Order: sequence, then structure tokens, then C-alpha cells
Amino acid sequence: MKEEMSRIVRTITTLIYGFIIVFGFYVIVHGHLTPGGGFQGGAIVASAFALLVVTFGNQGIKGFLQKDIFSLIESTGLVLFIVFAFFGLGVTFFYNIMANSGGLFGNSAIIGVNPGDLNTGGTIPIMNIAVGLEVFAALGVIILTMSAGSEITRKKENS
Amino acid sequence: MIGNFPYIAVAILIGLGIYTLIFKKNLIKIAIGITLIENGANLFLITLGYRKESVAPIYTQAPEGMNMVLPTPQALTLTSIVIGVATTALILSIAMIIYNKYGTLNTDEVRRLKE
Amino acid sequence: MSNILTHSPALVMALPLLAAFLTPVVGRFNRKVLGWFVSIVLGLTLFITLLMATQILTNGPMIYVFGGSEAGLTLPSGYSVPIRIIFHIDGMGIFMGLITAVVSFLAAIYSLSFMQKHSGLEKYYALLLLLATGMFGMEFTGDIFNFFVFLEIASIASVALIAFRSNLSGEPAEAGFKYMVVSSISALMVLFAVGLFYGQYDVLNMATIASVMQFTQLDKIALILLLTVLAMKAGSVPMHMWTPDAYSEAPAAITMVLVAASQASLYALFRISFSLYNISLNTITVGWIIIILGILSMFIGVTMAIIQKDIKRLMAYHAISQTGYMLLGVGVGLAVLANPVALESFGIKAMEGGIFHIMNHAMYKGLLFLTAGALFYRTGTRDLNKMGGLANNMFYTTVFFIIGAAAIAGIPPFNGFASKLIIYESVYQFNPLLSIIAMLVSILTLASFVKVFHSAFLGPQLEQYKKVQEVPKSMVFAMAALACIIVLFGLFPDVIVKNLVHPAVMSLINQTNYTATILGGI
Amino acid sequence: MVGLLETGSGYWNAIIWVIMVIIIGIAILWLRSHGEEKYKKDTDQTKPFLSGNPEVSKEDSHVSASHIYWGFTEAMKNYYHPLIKLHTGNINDYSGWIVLVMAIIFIIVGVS
Amino acid sequence: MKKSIFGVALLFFMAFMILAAFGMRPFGEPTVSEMDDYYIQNAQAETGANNVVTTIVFDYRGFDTLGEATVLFTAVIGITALFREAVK
Repeated sequence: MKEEMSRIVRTITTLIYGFIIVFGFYVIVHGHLTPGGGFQGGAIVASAFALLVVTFGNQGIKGFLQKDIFSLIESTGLVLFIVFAFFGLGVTFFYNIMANSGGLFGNSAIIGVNPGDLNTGGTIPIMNIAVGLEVFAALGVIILTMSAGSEITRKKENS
Repeated sequence: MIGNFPYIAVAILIGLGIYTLIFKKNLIKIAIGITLIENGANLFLITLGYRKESVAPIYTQAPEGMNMVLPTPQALTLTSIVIGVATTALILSIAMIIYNKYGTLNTDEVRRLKE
Repeated sequence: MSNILTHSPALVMALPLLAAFLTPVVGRFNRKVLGWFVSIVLGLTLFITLLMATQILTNGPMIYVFGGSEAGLTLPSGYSVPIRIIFHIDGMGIFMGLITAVVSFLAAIYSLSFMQKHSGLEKYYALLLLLATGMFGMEFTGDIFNFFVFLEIASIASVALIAFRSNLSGEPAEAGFKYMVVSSISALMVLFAVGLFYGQYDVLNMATIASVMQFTQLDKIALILLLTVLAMKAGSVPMHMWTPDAYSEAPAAITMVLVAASQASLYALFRISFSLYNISLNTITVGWIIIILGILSMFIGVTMAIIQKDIKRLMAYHAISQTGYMLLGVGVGLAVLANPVALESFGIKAMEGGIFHIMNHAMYKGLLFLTAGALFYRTGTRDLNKMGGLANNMFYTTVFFIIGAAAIAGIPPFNGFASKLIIYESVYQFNPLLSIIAMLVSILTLASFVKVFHSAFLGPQLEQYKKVQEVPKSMVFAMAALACIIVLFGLFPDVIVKNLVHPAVMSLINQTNYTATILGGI
Repeated sequence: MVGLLETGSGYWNAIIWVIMVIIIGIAILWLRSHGEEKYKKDTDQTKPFLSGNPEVSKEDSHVSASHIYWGFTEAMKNYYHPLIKLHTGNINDYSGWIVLVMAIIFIIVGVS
Repeated sequence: MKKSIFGVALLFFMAFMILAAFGMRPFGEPTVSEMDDYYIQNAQAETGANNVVTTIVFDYRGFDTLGEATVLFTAVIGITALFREAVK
């Protein structure tokens, strides 16, 4: 992505990328009620970053998307995930302690078809969020690294 | 007979992928072949999970009294799709490194290691 | 303490994973402590693995249900199939787990000074931890899809490690690409076989599949897919061409771990053919297929090794030919599995030889690769033509190389001789020709290592290596530990065979125990 | 007895082997100590006799790796040529070999 | 020459794959579905989540998901390690 794309594309991108990110987080948070979950939502959020990279080129997004922050978010998500797996260690690894406990995300669902209650699922929503963070950060790092690498390749070709 | 067509599609996808691996000489095309095989395997898994006149296994506002498709293959396919994404990203970036170092993507020239 | 024992299968997986997730953060703050941090974590893993080993060898197999309401409760109430992921560690699994733990720990110790000059160390150590985790998962899991996941982890981590030095030259990237392609094929074929099993039996637990297995046409096809791709991952001729590339281009410590990783695939091959389909498959045919693969690997591997000029390529071809011994021993055991008399008289012995050879091979081939790495560390070349007279400068390296070479060539009293002797004598009763070929291969192995010793260590001191001195302490320590293990195994092979190898063989042969551990009494 | 390993049709004990090696070595040294040294040091008697030719220096007499076993490889040329030709470092061939072996095993196991 | 041999091998491989396709049970009629019926019936009561697939991904087979996240992490580490000097 040497130079940025046309004015139309830039305007539309600046308009919609926020909505894409919000929709991705919606998919992440409602993963235990509706189709979707951490991976799908994270992929949606990362697609917003891909859109930014394609539109503005990785010169234009410097200072806006930093790889270090992404890798930090990625480690955070993974550590959150494995720590909530560790919390079950009183019983077994990955035991769902918070399900039906009445606390956070602790309501027990109505058996059978129901409109859905966000405050259910035990550790599942938390793991959804953790995996969502990890996935969008990981895909963001991949996008940024590979676009920068392709720029180096282009430099080599031009010279 | 007609019920086996999805499996035949799976076989054809995998065969095309392996054909690409053997007969195509571009590293990027080889990556595409691996993706083809992987999609064949994913299609196979998700095909196994289908059950006639059933709905997705989600209770949120599901139609009453319908039985649901098997949920396990969908979970497995999700896992294998993410694994495939990781594999493809890594293999493409290795191809980029090779292009930087060798100046070519032809498998006949990317063979400094032999014998 | 008992708590740690109960949860040890989870801890063995979770500790390196957590450390791997934290390694980039640690490396950002302080690069000095990084190597020690990783070494300590892998040492803890080794300690937990030893605890598990004592537990399993005294009280039988170990079960761990992830997310279950109880660690040992595999079946939900009133149900006949396991619904959760189960770790199922028996004698064979813990045997391989010990190899993995020892090898990865020593690799971390060796890397302390071997990788010092390289950049991106935190990524290197994170990948090393992830590779160890993937191997542990492959060896401990009792769930076939879980096995696929860990196979992918091990493959991707080893690819990234093989290509790690691609900032210096292009060859590591090429080797990484080749290994990536072949390992992706293997992993996807494993996934396809998983689908075949799931479509027929609607279970993913290996023991349950084994209990309901009725060798249909689809099971046959799944067996063939798994057999081929796992033999390929183990590096058996004629699917071995990735082995020299990958082994020679990876850093030396990683090459030692890669040997153990390919042996994890070998373990999976044995597990599939013995525990999943026991005598339900056509044991004569499949056993002979494995034997022929082994003979080809032995002979072609060693003959290609003789003409090599790159020291690590030479050793990689030797790794192929040693894999042939394991395939030969266990293949004989599989071929006579259906007839109890032959199994009693020599089949079990042959399998003991083959499986004892796995551990010996991991040890002495690791030692040899580490010595090759030490030579590369000091001389900066892997070309045997450019070396010479290094025995004057590097005393310890020379001694360790002699020990390793004697062990791989099967010279008493080192450990290679013990396992090779078992293989010769028990295979001779099955078919004398195979045993004679094995002995010939052993002679050729000795010949090619005499070549390495002569051209690298003997001869006059070359002037460009005048000021070469001994390698740093941590590398010497790693090599010395492996050398001590080799000598001890060579002096007291019976202890190892009686306490470690025989339980492993029994846990492979006895399928009813394997299924009964999960499903309760049958 | 420690170290006694049963090897299918025989036995192997490394300890006894080491002890025997030590005993034989001592015996050889004892015999050697009974030899007598007639030759004089620092004369031509101690030099190697290459049928009158001067002794080549160590640097020249060191054989480099690619020349070792030249005779062996030369004798087995018919075996090595096709073998080396098979090892094209070409990734297409790698996957081709996998499919070939898979097909062969398919046929063998399928008919049996 | 070698290519033709590989092509024949590929044909045999495809033949066996098609054979396997015809050997499969017909599409949409699973013969045994014991494990999945357990999930569909008990997932809500055991975990309280409505989405059965998510309960499998994060609870029943949560360890697979950990491995899967680890695969992604491994790939990211590998890619950043490959480009570590080219891309600062």
C-alpha cells in the first residue's frame, strides 16, 4: 500500500470503521446467546483494521495502529483466558465455576426456547471476550506485519 | 446416491488441492492448494453435522419443537478454520521471505537444499 | 502434594503455555532473565513429569477430564460415551513425555549461550515453550481431535523455529516452507481421518472409538491416511526429504527438540495402530508395511549419510536411519500381534527393543546435534571439508562426540548397543534377513561417523582455528547431562527396560486395558 | 543381578563387559612391559620407512571429508546416481512422494 | 516421467476418496448422535448458555479452544520473528 486510496474510499472508511468495530464487539459479547462468539467477532474487528490499512496505507496509519499495543492486548487476552481456566482448578482445569452460581454471568437459563438473558453462561462470556481480544489483536498484528513486509519487498523490486 | 454428493464434492476439493501441490510451481499457488485441502476437510466436517429439517443449535428465539443439527462438527470446524488461518498466514509470510532472499517464487529455483 | 499429583496433567500443559504467553512481556522488560526464566519453567515441567511418571508406573494409567466435575470421572451419569476432552496417560505416553521434558529442558539450557548473539530472543523462547507444549499434548491426549490441534501447534512452532535464522540467509526460510507444506498435508489428512471416525461413531475419544471399532472400509481408509502421514512426519523413506533440510537449517538446540517432535509423531503412529485398531486390522499386512518402511529408512538413510559433506545433514540422515530401527522393532511386534505364541516368544522383545531405541536415539542424537552446534558456534561453518584438527582446541566437545558416535554406532557399553542387540536377536527369530540388514546398517553408521571424527577433530591444527577455545559452560553442561544419561543407560539397561519400557510396551499391546480405563470394566 | 539384560534369545551385561575390557587391558600392558627396547632414540630407527621416500608433512597427509570413502562411492556409483537424482530439493516432489506412498498402501491394504 | 507416476498415484488416491464418499452414510441422516444429543439436551442446564455451539467451544471442549488460541498466538509470534529485522 504505497499511497492512500481515493477520496470516496477514505470518506466511507472513516464513516464506517467505527460501526464495524462496534458490531464486532456486539458479536463477541453476545457469543453465548446468538450465533457468533470470540473468534467471529474478533475477525470482524480485525477486518475493520484491514480496511484502514488498505485505505490509508501503512504510512497513513502509523501512530494510529501500533504493533506493540496489539501484541500487548493479545498477551492480555490469552492470559485472561488461561487464568479463568485456572480458576476452575479447585475442581478441574476449565471447570465452569461461575455457571448457575448467581453471581456475575451466574443466572441459570430457562430450559428450552427463551428470549435469552445476557447474564448467563458463567465463564463462557468472559472467555468469549478474552478470545475476542486475542483474535482481533493477533489478526491486527498479522495484517500490519505482512503489509509492512510487502512494502519492503516492493522497495527491493523498485530499486 | 444423491445423498452422497456433498462427500464427492469434498473428495474433489481435496483432490484438486493435492493436484495443485504436485503440479503447480508457484509457492503462492502451493499455499492456495493447502487452503483447498483444508476447505475440503472443513466442508466434510460440517457436512457430517447436518440433520434433515432441523434448526441451528441455539435456543435463543428458536422455533418451537424443531430438533437441532449436531453441534459438535460446528465447534470442530470453527477450531480448524482458525488453525487454517494461522497456517496460511505463516506460509504466506515465509513465501514473502523467500521472495526477498531468492528473488523468485518458482519451486524449480527454490531448491538450494538438495541431496 | 496430592493435589499437584491430581492436577499434574493440566499443570504440565498449562505451565509452559502460561510462560509462553508471558515471555514477550518479560522479554520487553528484561532480556537477561529471559533464558533463565524459560529454563526454570521447563525444569518445573520436568519435575512434574517425573512426579507423574512415579505415580503412573506405580498405580497404573492416569485420567484427567478437562472441565469435568471430577478429575477421574470420565462418563456423565447414565451415559456410555465421554463428552469432554480427556487426558489419558499410560506407560507409553509418560515414556514419551519424559523424553520431551528432558530434551526441551536441556535445549533451553543450551540456548542460554548458543543463541546469545541472535535478535528476537523472546520470540525464540516463546516458540520453544510452545513446541514443548505441543509435544506434551500429542503424547498425553486421549482425544483424537485434540491430538490434531496439538499436532498443529507443534508443526507451526517448529516451522517458525526452523526459519528463525532466515534473517542471515535464505536457506532456513526454504527449509521452513518445505516443512510447513508437508506438515500441513499431514495435519489435514489427520483432520480428514477424524471426520471419518466422527461420521461413523459420533465420538472423538480414542478409547471409545477403539471399543466400538468395526474395521469398515472407511476405517481402512482412515488407517491408511493416518499411517502414511504420521510415518512421513516421523521421517521415513521415501517421504524423508524434508528431514535433512529442516534439521540442518534449524538452530542446533531446536534440532534436538525436532528429533523428539518427530518421535512424538512416531508415538502417534504406534498409538493409532495398536490402541485404536488392535488386532481388528490386518496385522500381517500393516506390520509388513511398517517393517518395509523401516528397512528402507535404515538403508537409504545411512547410505545417503555416507556421502554428505554438511555435518548436520549427515546427522539428519542418520536420524532417518535410526527411525528405521524403531519402525522395524515395533513393526515386527505388530506383525505377530495376532498370534500369541510368537508374541510371547519374540514379539514383545522386539517391541521393547524398538521403544527402548526411541529414548536412546533421542539422547545420543541430541548429543550429536549439540556437538555439531558447538562446532558451528566456534568455527562458524557446517562444512566438513573446512574443518579439521579441532580436537586440539575443544576437548570436552571431542569426548562428547566420541560418546555419541559410539552410542549411535552400537558400540558397547553405550546405550545404543543394548537396544540394537535386543532388536537384532528378537528380529532374527522373525526373519533373519531383516536382522542381517540391521547389522549392516549399523556398520555403515560407524563408518560414516569415523569419517566425521577424522575430518572434523583429527588431523593437524588449521591456522584459521588456532585461537578457537572450548564452548561456554551452559552448552558443556547440556552435553554432559546427555552424555551421563547415555553412559548410565548403557551400563544399566535392564533397569530402564524393566521399569520404563516394559510397561510402555504392555500399555500398547493390551487394548482392553486402554478402553477399560475410560469406559470402566468391560 | 544388576545389569543383566535379557535380549530375546540371549543375555547382555555391560558391567561384566567393562570388567573384562579392564582385565584384558591390564594383561596387555603387563605383556608390553616385558618387551625390551633395543632401538636408539632420535635416530632413523624411530622414523617411519616409506620405502625411502621422504615423509610427507601432516598438513599434506590430511584427507578432507569429500575424499574419504571415494572408493566406496565409486564402486557403488550405479546405486548412488539414481538415489541422488531422487533427492531434488523440489517441494512438488515431496508432496508427490507422499501421495505415491499413500496410493501404494491404499492398493496393498485395499486388496488384502 | 516422475510427474506421470505422481499423476497415476493421484488418480488412485482420488478413486479411493470417491469410494470413501460412496461408503459414507447418506447426507443429513446421522445414524448415531448420542454425544450431540447429550449436548443439545444438557448444555443449557449445565452451563446456562443458550448457544450450544459456544458451550461446546468454551466449556465441553474448552481445551481445544485454548489450543486453537495458542495456534494463532504461535503463528503471530512466528510471523513477527520472521520479519523481526525487516520490520521494526
